[in-house]
Amino acid sequence: MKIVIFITLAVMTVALCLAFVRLVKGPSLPDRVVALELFSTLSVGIIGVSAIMTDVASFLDVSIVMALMAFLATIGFSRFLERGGPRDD
Amino acid sequence: MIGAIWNLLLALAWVVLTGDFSGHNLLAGLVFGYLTLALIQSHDEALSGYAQWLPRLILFIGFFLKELVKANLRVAFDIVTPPWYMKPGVIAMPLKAKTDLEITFFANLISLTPGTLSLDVSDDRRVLYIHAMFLDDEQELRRGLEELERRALELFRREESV
Amino acid sequence: MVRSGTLILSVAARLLMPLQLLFSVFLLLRGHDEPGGGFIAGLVASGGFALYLFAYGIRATRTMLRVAPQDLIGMGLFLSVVSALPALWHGQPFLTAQWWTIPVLGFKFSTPLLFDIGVYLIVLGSVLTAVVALMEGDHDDD
Amino acid sequence: MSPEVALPIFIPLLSGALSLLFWRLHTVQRFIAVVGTGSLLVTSLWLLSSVDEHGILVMQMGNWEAPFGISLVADLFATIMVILTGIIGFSVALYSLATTSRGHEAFGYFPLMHLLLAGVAGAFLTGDIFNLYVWFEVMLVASFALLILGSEKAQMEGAIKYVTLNLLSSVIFLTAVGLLYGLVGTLNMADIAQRLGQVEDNGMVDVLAVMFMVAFGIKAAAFPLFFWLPASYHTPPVAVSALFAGLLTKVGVYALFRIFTLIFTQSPGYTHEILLWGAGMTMLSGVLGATAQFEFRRILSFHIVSQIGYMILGLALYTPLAVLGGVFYILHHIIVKANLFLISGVVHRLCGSYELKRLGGLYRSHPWLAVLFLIPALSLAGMPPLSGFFAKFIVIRAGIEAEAYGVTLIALLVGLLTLYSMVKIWAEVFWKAPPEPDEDKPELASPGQRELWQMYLPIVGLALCTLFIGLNGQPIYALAESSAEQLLDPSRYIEAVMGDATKEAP
Amino acid sequence: MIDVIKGALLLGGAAFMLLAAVGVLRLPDLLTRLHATTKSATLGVAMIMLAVALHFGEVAVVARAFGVILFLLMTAPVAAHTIGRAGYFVGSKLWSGTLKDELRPNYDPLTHELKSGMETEANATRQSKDSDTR
Amino acid sequence: MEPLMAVAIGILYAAAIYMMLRRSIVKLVIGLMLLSNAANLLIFTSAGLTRGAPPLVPTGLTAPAGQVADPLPQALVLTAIVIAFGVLSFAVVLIRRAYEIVKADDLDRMKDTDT
Amino acid sequence: MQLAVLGGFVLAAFAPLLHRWFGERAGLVMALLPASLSLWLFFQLPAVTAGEVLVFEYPWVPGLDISLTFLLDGLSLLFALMISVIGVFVLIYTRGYLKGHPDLARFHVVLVAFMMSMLGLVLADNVVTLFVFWELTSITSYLLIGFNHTDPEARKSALQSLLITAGGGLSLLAGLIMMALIGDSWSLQGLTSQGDVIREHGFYLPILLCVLGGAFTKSAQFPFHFWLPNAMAAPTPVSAYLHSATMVKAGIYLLARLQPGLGGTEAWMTLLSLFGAVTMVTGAFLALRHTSIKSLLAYSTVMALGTLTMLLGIGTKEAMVAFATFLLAHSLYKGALFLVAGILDHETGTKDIAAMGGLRRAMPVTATCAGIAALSLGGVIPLFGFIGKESMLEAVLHAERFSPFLSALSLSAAIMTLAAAAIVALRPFFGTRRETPRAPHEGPPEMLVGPILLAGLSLLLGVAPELASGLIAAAASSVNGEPLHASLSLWHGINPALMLSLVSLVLGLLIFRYWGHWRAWLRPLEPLFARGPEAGYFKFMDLIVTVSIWQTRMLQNGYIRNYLVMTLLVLVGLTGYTLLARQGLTFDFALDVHIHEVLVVGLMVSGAITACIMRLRLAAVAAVGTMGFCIALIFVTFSAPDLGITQLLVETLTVILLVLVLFRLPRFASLSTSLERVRDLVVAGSTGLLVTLLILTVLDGRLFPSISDYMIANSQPEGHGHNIVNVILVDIRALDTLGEVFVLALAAIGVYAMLRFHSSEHDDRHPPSRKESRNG
Ligand code: NA
Ligand code: NA
Repeated sequence: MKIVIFITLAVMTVALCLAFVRLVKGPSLPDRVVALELFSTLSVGIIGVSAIMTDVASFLDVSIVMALMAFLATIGFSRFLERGGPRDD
Repeated sequence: MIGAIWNLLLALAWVVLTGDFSGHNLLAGLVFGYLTLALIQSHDEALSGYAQWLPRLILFIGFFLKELVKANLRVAFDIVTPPWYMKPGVIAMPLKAKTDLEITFFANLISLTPGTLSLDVSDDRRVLYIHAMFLDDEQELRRGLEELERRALELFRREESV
Repeated sequence: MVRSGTLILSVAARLLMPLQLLFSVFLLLRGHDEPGGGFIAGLVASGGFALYLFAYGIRATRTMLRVAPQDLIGMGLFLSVVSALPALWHGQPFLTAQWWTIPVLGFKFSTPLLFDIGVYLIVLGSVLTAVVALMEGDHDDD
Repeated sequence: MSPEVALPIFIPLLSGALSLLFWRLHTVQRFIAVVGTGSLLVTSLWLLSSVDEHGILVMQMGNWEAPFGISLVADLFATIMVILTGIIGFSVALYSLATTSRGHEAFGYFPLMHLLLAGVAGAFLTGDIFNLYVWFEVMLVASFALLILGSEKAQMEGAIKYVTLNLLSSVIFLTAVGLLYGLVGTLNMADIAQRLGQVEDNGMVDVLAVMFMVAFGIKAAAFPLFFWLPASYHTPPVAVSALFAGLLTKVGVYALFRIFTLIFTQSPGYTHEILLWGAGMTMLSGVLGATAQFEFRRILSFHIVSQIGYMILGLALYTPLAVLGGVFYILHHIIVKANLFLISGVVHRLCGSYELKRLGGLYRSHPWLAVLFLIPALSLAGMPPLSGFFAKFIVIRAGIEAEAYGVTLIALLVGLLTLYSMVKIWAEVFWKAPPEPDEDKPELASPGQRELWQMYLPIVGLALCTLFIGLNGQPIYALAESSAEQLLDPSRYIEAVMGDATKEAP
Repeated sequence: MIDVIKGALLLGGAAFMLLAAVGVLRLPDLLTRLHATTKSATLGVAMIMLAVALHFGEVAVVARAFGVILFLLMTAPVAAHTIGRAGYFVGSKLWSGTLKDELRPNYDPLTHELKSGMETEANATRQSKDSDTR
Repeated sequence: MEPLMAVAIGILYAAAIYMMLRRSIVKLVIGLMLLSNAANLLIFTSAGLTRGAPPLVPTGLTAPAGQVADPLPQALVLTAIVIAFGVLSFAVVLIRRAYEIVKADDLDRMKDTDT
Repeated sequence: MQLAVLGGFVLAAFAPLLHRWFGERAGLVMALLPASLSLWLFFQLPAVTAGEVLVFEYPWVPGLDISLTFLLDGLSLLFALMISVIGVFVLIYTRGYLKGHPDLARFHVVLVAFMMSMLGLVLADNVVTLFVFWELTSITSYLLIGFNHTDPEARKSALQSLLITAGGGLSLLAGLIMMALIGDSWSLQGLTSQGDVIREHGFYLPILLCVLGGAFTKSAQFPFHFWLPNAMAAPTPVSAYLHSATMVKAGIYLLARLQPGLGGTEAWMTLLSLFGAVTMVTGAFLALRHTSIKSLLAYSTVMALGTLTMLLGIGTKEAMVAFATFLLAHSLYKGALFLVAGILDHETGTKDIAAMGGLRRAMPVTATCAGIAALSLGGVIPLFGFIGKESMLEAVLHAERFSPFLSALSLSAAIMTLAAAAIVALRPFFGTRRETPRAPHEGPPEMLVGPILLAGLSLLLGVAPELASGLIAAAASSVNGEPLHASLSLWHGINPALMLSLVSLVLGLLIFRYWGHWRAWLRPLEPLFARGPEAGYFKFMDLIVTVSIWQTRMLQNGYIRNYLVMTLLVLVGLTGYTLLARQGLTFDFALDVHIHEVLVVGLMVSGAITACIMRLRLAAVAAVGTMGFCIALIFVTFSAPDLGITQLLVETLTVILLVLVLFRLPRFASLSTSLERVRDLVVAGSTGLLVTLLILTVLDGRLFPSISDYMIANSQPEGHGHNIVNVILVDIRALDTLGEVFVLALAAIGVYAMLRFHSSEHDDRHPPSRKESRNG
């Protein structure tokens, strides 16, 4: 079981890295925002796995807050874009 | 009526969240639910069709999960194989859903279904613009979406079958 | 004039905001025993209001909120300072925790909780003050 | 349990909260401003009488015994500082009644003022190093907000520097606290001192000492870390300048005094030597900075820097007399410098400018203002028989006694240049004939009687303090002497805070 | 048995997440990338949360795990919608292989009006009334 | 793990300071953000890191069963995060207002108050 | 005694009130104080001449050994009498001179304060108190010299005199402190008795130099002499007072007072006699360059001060007597002359001697007074000035060292002084009548009282010197440190001194006769005078301003970057040096890492670096966001769920705020040069490296267990909470949290004020009331 969890974590952090690459590459702001959104979703999963690994249910609270709140960053970016904020991409 | 249902729902959500299924806690949930609803009551529009809500919901979830997995695999296949098989495009889909809630619910469902993504609703709320990944067979896609819409609307409407 | 939010966002906000507020109260009350507390709860609540702001604009949010965000700060500060004082009555140092059990509900009320509520209000008020003031600067919001 | 230990923090906190709660009711805010700062002053005097009677007073906040909870500690030095906070707070509150515009009031002037005082009092009274950080931040953010009130161009530019450099200082402070906790596992300053007392020759302790020195050096505006001060202090409303000038940098100096008499006393040959160099350079570069200025408040701002050098000099010499001199200097300087800023505000109210070349003629038209200026100005320059003379005399005497001739020479020279600056202001603002009226500038409405009284009252009060210290120096001297004794005998502080825990080794 | 299911759920979840990440990295334009994040990632998290629920098996934890899934299902499509729409309207380039675009002709970038293409007189008045009340 | 974190924190400090030394006010404020995060991590790390043992007392017990992570630095970091949040919000709005009023985002054009 | 002096200060403060009550006569009322003081002092004469020393003890700041003790011996009494007697005349005189002047009341405030400072100075026994009064005289004389404050020249002169005397004062302070510490006494009497200890101490020379720095500046010794003639910008009564009896004599008094303690050494004698002699000649020589009567008198004062210093330097008993005699004589005639000069100025409207002539008919009394006083100045028999000059010449001739040199200088000074005296006494009153700006007539009685009495005293004491010999002997005894006898007489028979006097009389008259030619000859030397010490003073002031401007440009240059670099370099330099020098780099590595942790940490760092190198603002914000999420993950991984939640919420809200703000801000510009980038990289990199090393060192060297074990154990039992972090936050360290939320609230107020203040000011309305805000 431990191995499975480690593999899971490793795979998920690799996914995190890939998302980060997209964030760096862009090319447009919305692309980066999508990458950021994915980043937060992946984090929710990673924390869930951490909870299993350490047998601490309290970590789930972090996941739950993240699931409920992290998308606000995306909403904020979207609002910026829609109102024609000065884009630099 | 609608307010009371929402209130109960929120109270239940409270109980679930706290993980404390005692009477006291339900009471607390009702109180807090009431408070939150009181906060937004001026913005609440009438909601309708909650009577046979639960069974339809269960059926719907089953249907939805099936679609979800099926379509996910198709997307997955395209992503992991080097060439692109997809034929994406933006289509306009006329809406049967009328209320804001219905439209939103349906639009989000579409977004959650692999292969389709709601972009926006026209200002007169008659058309939903959807980005689809696989437009090989547009008619089939539209039919599938209409089926989804029908089942979704059943959750909201009591008498009329859609 | 730009619309505040799309239809989908507006409806989602109407559903999500109460959930977030409820959740924030939940986080507030259980913070003493599990992760959470006044600050986290306040941030969640202000996130909820921020969502509502994005969806409906300032005027609607103000109407719903009923009090100016600045007043929330004032009330919160007042509560948190006042929560430090009951200890004086017992001749104990400031901020010494006092616990009372509310008879009917069996709910334990305490000055740390009062303090946490104050924190909650301050955080909510502060974030909202900032966000509202920033959005008002945009002028084209209703 | 003696509530007077915590009241100097809680009174302004409560005043601030109430003031914010009634933010739309100007009269109530003004009422709270006077009553709140007044009761702060009264409480601080109460605290003095208690400390005088019972020795160092300690309150374990939340009834958690030291070192686990946060202790508030009122030794004589802290008490003196709190009293000064009360004096300056009350004076500025009175003065603000006349000078604060409706706009400032509507945007939180009075709550900010109260909370600034709370932060300052908290920093003086806390016995916990992290809590000190928190009060620093309270004070700092309150000062940020006060600094930008009005949103003028100069305020913005000044504020960016002020904010950036102070945040850098906070981060250095925080870094040092984190490392210190990692090293000794405690945050209570008395406990830290006690634990470090058992450590033999640990280089890391010196490293942390130096880090704290830099962090507090920035707050205190010591050389070469003072840049934020001259960049910003002349930009806010003058009552705010006075509040800052009187109190803020002195909190940094206070912190230096506290940690370098309580915690980092292992290798004074190293740490205090650095302080000594810093003190000398601070005096010199501050006063030279002032010499190059021709704007009332800028001159005063640079002089804050140079005067900080004298205070640090007292600490750096680290003899009983020198530390006493440092305390005396702080005490004198807070009153005098705040008063000078208040006076500059009156001048501005009367003539509409802070630029020396656009001022003049006030000796003829406002002789009493001239007298009121001379008292703090000459005191700042160390002219007898005002408070500043004794302050300077003690420090210089301590310098000669400690055979630190170079820095004493600087101290003397800086005194002369300070006099030069003050006389420059005097000659330009008061003696010189008024300049030709500016065509573009609208005629100033002359201030009303009530307004003038509200401005003059605190100035007269502070000037009387200066005169009192000068003419009847013995009680203040005795106070400073006792507080220096306490500072140089940290075991008393440790015992007061830790109680029985002193004996058991951790 | 439970361990096997748990392991499968974990690995499956991780796989879907990796898929989402690969998709975001590989897919050619904004909208197609959105497809990957909204669905695959959500599904991945859902599977992991199911594993969590199985692992702990306590009511409180299971409720929270489902809470995560529910909240994600509620927020992910909204986020996808807003960013997709914003990206589309500010002119993110569509992939060259895109077949058709029925939205573009109905959108007025100056007024931000979005027509349905089926307006009548009656609809037009209704629409203006709606936007007033909003 | 701690040595790795030490290096990472060092890099964060360096990145933050590099940003603060730029001429653009926006970069300055981003630098401040990085800096405060770095400082928080430093406090968190220098007390030592513990995996998977949050400082919570299980229901029914009066103290945690085994070794748990040091709660005190966590409380300190929480306080520091909140303070940094407040201060940085202020700083963020300050740069915006400064830009509007001074009409430049170049820090080199904001030196009138000094000279 | 103390009461009288302190009361005098109070009286000064009440001068405006007196003016309200008594109007023009206020000055006369105030003159009652020095008059009664004079009387009182006069009655102390018998006791003091009998060798008694009256001490009036009074504590001030005992902790600092500062007392307000006054001491009345011969020297003090001589000075105190001069100060109060001449003070009476000056106050009376002022009434006429400044009649109707709007600032008369203020003038009286400062003048009386000055008078009292002088009295305090000469009476003080405590060195600190002496210094207090010393500085008070500097300040008050500053205010007096700048009395015509709208005149830039007056302000400049006042500043000059203040800076020089106060600068000397600081030097004096250092000297006095060192002396007191070595002599282990803060009383002048005590120090006098410790003379041998001080003289033998290694610090004797520094002390002497410091003290002389004070005394020479105050009493206008070469090369600091220039401030005194410039101080003529003051109203004439002030000049009379400053230059006859008081201010400038303070330095002389100090030297005389310290003679027993510091004097008698080679250094003392050499320095005093040489500087004194040079000053004497310089003063006399420069006096003849000027046609302004006040300047002329002022330079002759410089000459007199030089003489007095020289006499102190010579240090024989004879010299002491000569010192006291010359001092008294000078006060009498110089006081009278200045007052006369004031009358001339007041009645004719000019100060230029060349513009006056034949005034004796219009102002006979003035002319008589001027004549007597000037003859005394010139040292002509039978006036008291003659006795002073004779005894001075005697002393010089019998000096133990430099006698020929000093004699030559004294003779030439005497010659030129006589010429100056003749110019002052004869030029305006005799010869052809010249037109002056105002039609001249005799001065009012209140202006004549002073000159008449002072000139009369010069004459009286000249004829009957034994009247003064008691006082003079007492003063000379005080200076000497042990009693000596003095018998003054007009006629000592024909001796070398008398011969020299005669020579000086003849040559002096010659110079007077050809004064115009004399000035013409000296004209080519003007550039030399321009390059005198005064030019040095201005150069020095310019230098200070230049240095300060340079320093400001270097340090406070407005570039926040430079401030940051400087601050960081100080931090890294000090901390890094301390780390390397006092701790060294000793730590063990024990890497215990999981792959996903490494990746998350790596992503965090990459996020930060990406934020730095991104050229797009919002992309940088997004990168900061990823860093924040990674930090949240790290917090969770290392057992801090509360922190994780907080971090991600804060990160989310920060992103929202940033996005809202960036809406209004322009895109990043690339502004730095690559050289700057390298520099910044070095600064940033070294800071980062330092931080890493510090963490590693601390991790390796933990000294004590943490106090948090107690918190873990007690959070549930005592704090009733299962979340220990939360118990710490809201209970154990609730005060932190309390402060923290106030920070948040303050930031919000600040943000609100920043964003809204301008608009409300612009609209000139107050923020929305409760009702308005509810309606939006
Ligand atoms: Na493919
Ligand atoms: Na908490």
